[in-house]
Amino acid sequence: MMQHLPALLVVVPLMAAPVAAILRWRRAAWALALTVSWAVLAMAILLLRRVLNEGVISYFLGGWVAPIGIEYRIDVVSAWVLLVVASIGAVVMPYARASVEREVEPQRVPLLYSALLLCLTGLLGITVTGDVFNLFVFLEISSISAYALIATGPDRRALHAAYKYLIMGSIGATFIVIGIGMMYVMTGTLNMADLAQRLPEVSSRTVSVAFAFLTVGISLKLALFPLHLWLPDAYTFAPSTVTAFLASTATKVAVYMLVRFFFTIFGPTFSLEVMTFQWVLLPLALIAILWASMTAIYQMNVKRLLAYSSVAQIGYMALGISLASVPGLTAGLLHLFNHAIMKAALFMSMGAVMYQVGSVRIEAMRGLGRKMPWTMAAFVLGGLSLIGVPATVGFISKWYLVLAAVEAGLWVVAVLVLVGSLLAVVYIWRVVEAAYFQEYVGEFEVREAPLSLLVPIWALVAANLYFGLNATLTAGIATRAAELLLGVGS
Amino acid sequence: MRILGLYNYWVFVFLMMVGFYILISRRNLVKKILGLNIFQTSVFIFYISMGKIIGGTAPILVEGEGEVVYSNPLPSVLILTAIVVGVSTTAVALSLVVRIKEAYGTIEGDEITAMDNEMPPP
Amino acid sequence: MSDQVILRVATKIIVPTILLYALYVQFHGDFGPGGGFQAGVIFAAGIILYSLVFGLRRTQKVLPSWVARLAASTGVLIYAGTGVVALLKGGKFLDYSVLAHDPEHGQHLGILFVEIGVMITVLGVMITIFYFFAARGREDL
Amino acid sequence: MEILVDFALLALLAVTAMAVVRVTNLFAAVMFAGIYSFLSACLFTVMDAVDVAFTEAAVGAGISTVLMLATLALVGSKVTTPQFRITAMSTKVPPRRPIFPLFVVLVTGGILVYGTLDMPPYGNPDDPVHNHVAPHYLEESGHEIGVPNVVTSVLASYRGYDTMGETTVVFTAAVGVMILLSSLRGRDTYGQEAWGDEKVQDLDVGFVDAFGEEMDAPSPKVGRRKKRKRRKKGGRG
Repeated sequence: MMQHLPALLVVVPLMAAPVAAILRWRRAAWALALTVSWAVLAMAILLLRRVLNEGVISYFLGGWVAPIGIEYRIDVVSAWVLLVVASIGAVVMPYARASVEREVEPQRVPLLYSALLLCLTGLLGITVTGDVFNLFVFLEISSISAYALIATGPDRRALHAAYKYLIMGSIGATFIVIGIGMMYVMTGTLNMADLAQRLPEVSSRTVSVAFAFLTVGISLKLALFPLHLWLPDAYTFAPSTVTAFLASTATKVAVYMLVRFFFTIFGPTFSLEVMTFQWVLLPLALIAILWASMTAIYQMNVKRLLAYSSVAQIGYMALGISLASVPGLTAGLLHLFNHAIMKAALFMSMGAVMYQVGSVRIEAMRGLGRKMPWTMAAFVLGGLSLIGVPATVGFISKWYLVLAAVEAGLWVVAVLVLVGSLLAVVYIWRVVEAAYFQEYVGEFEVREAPLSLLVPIWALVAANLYFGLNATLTAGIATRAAELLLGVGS
Repeated sequence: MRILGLYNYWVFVFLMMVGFYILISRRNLVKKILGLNIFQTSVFIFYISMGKIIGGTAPILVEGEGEVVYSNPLPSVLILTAIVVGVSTTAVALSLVVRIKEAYGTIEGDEITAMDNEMPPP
Repeated sequence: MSDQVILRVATKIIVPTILLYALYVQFHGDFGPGGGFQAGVIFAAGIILYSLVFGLRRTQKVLPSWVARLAASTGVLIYAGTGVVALLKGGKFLDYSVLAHDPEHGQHLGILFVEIGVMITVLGVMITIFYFFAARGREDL
Repeated sequence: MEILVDFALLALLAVTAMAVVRVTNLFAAVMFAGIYSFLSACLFTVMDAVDVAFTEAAVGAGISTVLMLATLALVGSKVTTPQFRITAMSTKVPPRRPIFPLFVVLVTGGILVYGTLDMPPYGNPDDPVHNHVAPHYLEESGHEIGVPNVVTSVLASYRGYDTMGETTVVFTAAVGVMILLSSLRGRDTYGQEAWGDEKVQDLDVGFVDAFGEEMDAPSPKVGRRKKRKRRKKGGRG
């Protein structure tokens, strides 16, 4: 069975989704989703171990050898992203039950789990596939389910947010299809490895245009500044569980796609020297960091604040990629993991506040430091990580990023990264100030969130601290992945 | 001949531009979806154009005849998938429009934005 | 529209033909254009036509909403299940060659199954979507 | 001859697409979009993609149009004129000048045209697309799969996994539509207080309740009938 893991990883949640959709009991649908998400995590860990020991795993679906059929191809980069997606899935699912019951109408709950599983399937499928068109198909599975998931939010603005996301997302997907078509028309193949071999021979205006379309399409999905317009609304109005899940997986997988196309398919030589994408990406990333962090400061809704912070954090990842050196890419890939666990912890603690208080506006945070000590402590630790305080994962990624910038001789960039951290201090402080230095003024008795919410949150916080203190494992894998992408080292 | 050879692709570009224009300039939510459909269909035309061989025939194997040129089956397969994806997106988008109409009473994008802005911030 | 005699009679003749044609498209897909997806859509179109003329309630007596919903799920499971069976029989996922004694026969069998899966899902999905849209408009506004 | 038909169809497509842009009535626009789909189906036939043509005719001109019309029946088909409109909030919305969208579209189109310049010409058998993977399908599928329609072989076997993904996408659409349209109608809420505990009880209908003997709406809603039934039972909330 071990040799079939790449396929099973995607097929198990895929088959669970239709079952969840016809289940009558909400609890049963949840239990199924939970079991599946843990099974997926186990498989992802096994795969990562195998990849680290044995190198690239290739799996020919249907038994048809690569360019003829579809190939699943897992290297260190994809195994790493797989781990991120799978672990977030595994932590969000136990959290989901209580939170979803509170925020989503009961008759939609089994369907919501089905959609969550489909979204997970899509994201996993994108990550393991070695075929560009297959990537598009799974991208659409994850996107369409994400549109529906966002629309389940309790406010009517969730509908408008989902619609806007749908339009932007479909434009992005169609651009990606155009890009794939242009690569195909020049090479006659859809397999990534095969494309990587054949593209340099046919380098031409068409290939450059394909590159441009793919970049724009993926940036739309990635919410890279200035194509991020759909993100704040979508994250604000979606149910807390959905926000936590999407914020820490969907954009990460989009980063993966970007890296995959830039470095594996087009190759560093073409991307860096012919298209010089780094000089487009670098300024955009910097603007994203500064502008989004400043916008976050003025938000009155903490979910929205965190959403803008996500745009800024995506900027950090893009910055790491744009440096296009081993330390830069390491920083980008490391931040991918680190940001996933800290943002999930932050959004989930806001979900816990939503559960008990019914609002996530800053005013609603007043005095919660004493009323919900565990939840707010988790928020503070997550916030410290976001700022990049030592002993948290945020510090590790910032450290690598600054190192990479200095190594590239870009002192300004290193300084701006630190400025971004200072801005993060300001917006996190606003919440902390309300929670710890103001009195609770509400009429209702507010209690600590139930354990089913707290345990997943604290699991993430623990991971935040553990990998902040002991980064050898994560940084080691990220470095290997970066070396693989740039074609240096092993 | 060079111009003729690219005619199909240029019409694809034109149709794509029309669809894309509807998509980003119109404020009516249903109209936007129509634009999306035209946009996507233009891409289908692009793919199918690249699979065609002049003088070829549909890729359904005929036995016993030696020299038959078949057009490329792969773009057809890809586009079959893309059509299905397109209609799925359309269905979800339309149900969103129905819900938006019920919740807001209008399907004009800018009116909805105005109403969003007048609501208490979340 | 159920008071229109011509419509009713015509529909009664046309709908079975459409359904039969859907099956033809399904099983002739190996030799000519067609296959599970097209067949599912045509089948669903037949049901939709019936419900336009005879009303939703009568249609749902023939094909209740939960059946359509179940079909949508079942089709996906049939498709993926075919892959899993292949996997259990020692091939790769979706490798039909191992389904029967000789590979070509196995391929035929596999294609048959997956096309049926596609058809069931598509007809289930299309009918479900139509029911939901129709029910939304019809109820007490 | 083929080329002439091709040219004519493409020209018609362009005209129809422009019509969709210009028409203000949504019903007319939907009809034009249907025609557009149908024309593209014809074009696909000319270009030897019969399966695609079949699907486009069934889906684009069929199901899509039906869904669009069903939506229009629910939302109305009038588009307010683009000039001065009074919105529901009675704020005047100035007509947005479409210069920016036009600019974006022109740039995108320009880049694409630039990209087509190096493309291999249309319909030439020496193009890379016809010489790399596709020949395997055409030459080998006869004995590897044994199905005359190569498109079916590729769809169901060589790239069968894509088709499984496609089936899943369709299923996802159903899940999406069910999630969206199984909600209460006209709910206009600002927070989670939208449904009290009692309502939750009422809503808690599973399969059998919702789709029981007397078929009603497919979406479990708080229908009048159901409330009456519950009252008869004495209610359990």
